[in-house]
Amino acid sequence: MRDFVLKRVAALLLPFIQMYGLYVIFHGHVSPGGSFAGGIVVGLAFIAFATIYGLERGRAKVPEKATTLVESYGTLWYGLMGMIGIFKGAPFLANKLAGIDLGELGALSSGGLISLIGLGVGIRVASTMVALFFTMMEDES
Amino acid sequence: MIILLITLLATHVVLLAVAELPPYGMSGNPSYNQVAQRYIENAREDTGVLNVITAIVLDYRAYDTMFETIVLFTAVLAVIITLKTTEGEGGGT
Amino acid sequence: MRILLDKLIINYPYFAAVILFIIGALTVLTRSNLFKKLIGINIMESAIFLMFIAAGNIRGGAVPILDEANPRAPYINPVPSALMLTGIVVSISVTAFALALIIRLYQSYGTTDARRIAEMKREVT
Amino acid sequence: MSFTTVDYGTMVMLLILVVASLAMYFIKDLLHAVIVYGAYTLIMALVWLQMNTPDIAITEAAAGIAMTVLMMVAIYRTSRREE
Amino acid sequence: MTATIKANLPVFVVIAPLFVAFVLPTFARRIRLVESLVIAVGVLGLLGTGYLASLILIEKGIPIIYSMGGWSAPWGIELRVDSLGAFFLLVVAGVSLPVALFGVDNLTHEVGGSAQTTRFYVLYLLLSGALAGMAVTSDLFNVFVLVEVATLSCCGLVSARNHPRAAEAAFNYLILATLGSALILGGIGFLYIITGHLNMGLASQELGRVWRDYPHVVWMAASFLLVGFGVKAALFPLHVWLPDAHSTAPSPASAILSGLGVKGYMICFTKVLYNVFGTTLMREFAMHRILVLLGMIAIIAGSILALAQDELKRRLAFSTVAQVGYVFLGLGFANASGLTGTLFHMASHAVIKSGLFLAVGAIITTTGKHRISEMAGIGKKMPITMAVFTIGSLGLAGIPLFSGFIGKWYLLSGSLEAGGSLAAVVIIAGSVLCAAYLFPMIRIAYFEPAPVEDWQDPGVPQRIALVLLAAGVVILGVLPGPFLELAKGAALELLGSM
Repeated sequence: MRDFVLKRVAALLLPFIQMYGLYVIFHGHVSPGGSFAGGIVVGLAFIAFATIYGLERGRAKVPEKATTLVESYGTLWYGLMGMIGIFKGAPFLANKLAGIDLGELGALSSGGLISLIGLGVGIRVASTMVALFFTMMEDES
Repeated sequence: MIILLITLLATHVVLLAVAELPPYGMSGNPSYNQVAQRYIENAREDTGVLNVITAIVLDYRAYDTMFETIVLFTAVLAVIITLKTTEGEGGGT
Repeated sequence: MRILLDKLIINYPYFAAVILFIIGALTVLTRSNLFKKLIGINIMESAIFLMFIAAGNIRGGAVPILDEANPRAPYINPVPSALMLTGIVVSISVTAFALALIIRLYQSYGTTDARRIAEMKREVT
Repeated sequence: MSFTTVDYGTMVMLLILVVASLAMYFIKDLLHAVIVYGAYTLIMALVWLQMNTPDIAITEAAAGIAMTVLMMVAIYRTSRREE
Repeated sequence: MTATIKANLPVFVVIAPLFVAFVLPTFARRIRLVESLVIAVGVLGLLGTGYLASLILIEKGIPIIYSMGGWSAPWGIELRVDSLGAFFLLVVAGVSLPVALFGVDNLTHEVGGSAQTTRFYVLYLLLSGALAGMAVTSDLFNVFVLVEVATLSCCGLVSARNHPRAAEAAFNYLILATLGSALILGGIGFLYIITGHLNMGLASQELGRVWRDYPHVVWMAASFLLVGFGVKAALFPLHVWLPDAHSTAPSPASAILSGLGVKGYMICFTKVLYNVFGTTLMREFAMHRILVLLGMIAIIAGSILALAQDELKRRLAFSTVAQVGYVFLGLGFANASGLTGTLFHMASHAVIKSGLFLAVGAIITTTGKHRISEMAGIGKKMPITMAVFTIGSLGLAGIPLFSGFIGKWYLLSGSLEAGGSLAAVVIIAGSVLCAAYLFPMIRIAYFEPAPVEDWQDPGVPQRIALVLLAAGVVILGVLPGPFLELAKGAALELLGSM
């Protein structure tokens, strides 16, 4: 755990792993991958940080309150995106029918609600992984 | 021994069914019908994304994906409710 | 028998899926260690995923990411892939919950063996 | 039907999958079984790359690693590796 | 505004509990607020489902179709509120509200701590949302996802009690239920591969065209689905997880698991069986005979196993196994009165069994005893609780003027129509056995000398919940009117849609 090389290499690599995860989340609609895969990668980067640098420092990066909030409101975010359809007079979870601008094809912001929903799901999945890891590692009872 | 026999029997029965399925990898299979074709042809205009799978997951069948995130939410809550028990309470049973 | 084998060779991914499914079911039902049961469940689920994905594949087909510059002939069926994304998330949720229960059981009984846990329970009552 | 329609690469990978699942059935050491499970998910991801579904492949690779990590955490917490 | 709400009501009844579930963890410290939110969403759900059911009744069963995201049937997911859906929605809303009410003030003793109680309520709301979703969905894969949500939240509810046996029961439940879900997914996969549709109606049409080419595949799909749903709904040889899970869970959880959790899977199975395979295929592959046989075995075996138990909660759990047998028996008759009986029995069993479990839970928390032989004289100390227990037992045994009677009556006439006199004998024998395993408790509670301890009926919310459920039993038995109407309509729909 106290290996110097491991810590150095992790410090070099982890930002890139996280960047890769975010890339996968953001490009889910133009290339393979998607919010789930990207979210898991981002979460795994945090887990790797916590295993290498110790649980306390990992917990300091992601406090329990944050994961709980992202958990619940990330899931609610999905539902609220669906409610946009209802407010615009279209069915639940409508995208094009709700009159949302789909954007330029192939661009990063295309797809209307799809990229927004994907972003929410990605962050949520990352926090889920972190929450699962810490809940299992920490001694409570 | 009996378990092995039952397993072999079950395997054989399932294999009979599987052998009957439409041949693997052909484009004329019944599941490759107008639904799949419509997804491929219209995904661009309908949803504005290039990855058809993302279009299906997050637009055509977004309701499923909502429940999928709810499954994860449920799992996290179940994990927390299982592991974060308060001490000193033995339960009634 | 001969015809069956011929058909199975054509449908070899389904064949493999059945074998994996049976091995997974055997692992769940005959191994008494809780981790082994969990791994068996995961093997079973991935066998089902294999069946779905194989049903969607087309030999020589293209990945269903639209490319206007050079439209390559036939795209594979995207529906099973979309469904299995959900399936994978379900399996990871089940795994996480089962692991939490295993940790909890180990804290109470000091073992991860289903048979030994059953014995201990009988001794208590 | 002849063997010409068979994709040998996929077939070999499926064979490896079957062998890996049998190994997981028989291996006594839980940590080893979990490591084999990690390999199993990676091969599975390769199979899905062969079947033209990179989306599933990338998700399976990530999810498989996540599951392996969680299983290792659980084994670390329960600390008795022998079955 | 009201027009928007009316038009989107089929979605709102599903997502309202889910939305409340997402915000609950934020208020974990203020348990009062959590409880009132849960009750409020329960009342809203009851109003919404009541309105939907009245719409269906007035329109004489014309279903309300709701295309999710605006994509109609083959492309998107379609919600379909027909008589069956409205019926089950009403059952879910009607049972989950009193059960939630029972948990007020009481649950912290069983689960421990306000944070744990909040999580319990979140899982509870997720379960009721998933069950409501099962009632209205008409998409095969959506069924699988909802089943998965329901399974995970059921297991979470079981493991909420801080007791090692609860964890063990939850683990067994989880493993077997996941095995079941894998089988369900396999069955859905077979159906998808040969039909290419996930919508139930379209898959059924396509299946009617192609089934001759794939007889083994249809057979395999049906058996996968039967075993999968059978494991989840605790059909007799596959029930092994149920007694432990239902007897170790906290009382509101046992009530909702036995009352509603098991029923959701049965509704899904009914939908898949009748809306996808249809009666022609069922007869072609002799599925109805297998269902009748399994149902008869389950009734007799479940009742005899229940007789052998001394622990009250375990006895009730085995009684659920027997009552599940009635449902599968009625599904196998495949005629209008049999199906009406099945559906009505499902509803009445949901109300009765949750009432019984709640009454037993109240007794156990007050007295700390859980064996029948130790409960002498409780009837004099806890009059309301035991009165509810008595009404529930009479209803379950099928005494006229209580709800169980009507369901069993229709099942009997269905069995005679289907020409199975053996099934009729089994139904009556099941009733007698049911009386044999529930009435001793009543005798001990009322006619044995009371102990000196100072036991009392539980608090006001618990009393209201118990009285509501008992009133439900009596109302369903005396004035079944609209419920019976809906059940009959649902039976005709299921038979008509090939």
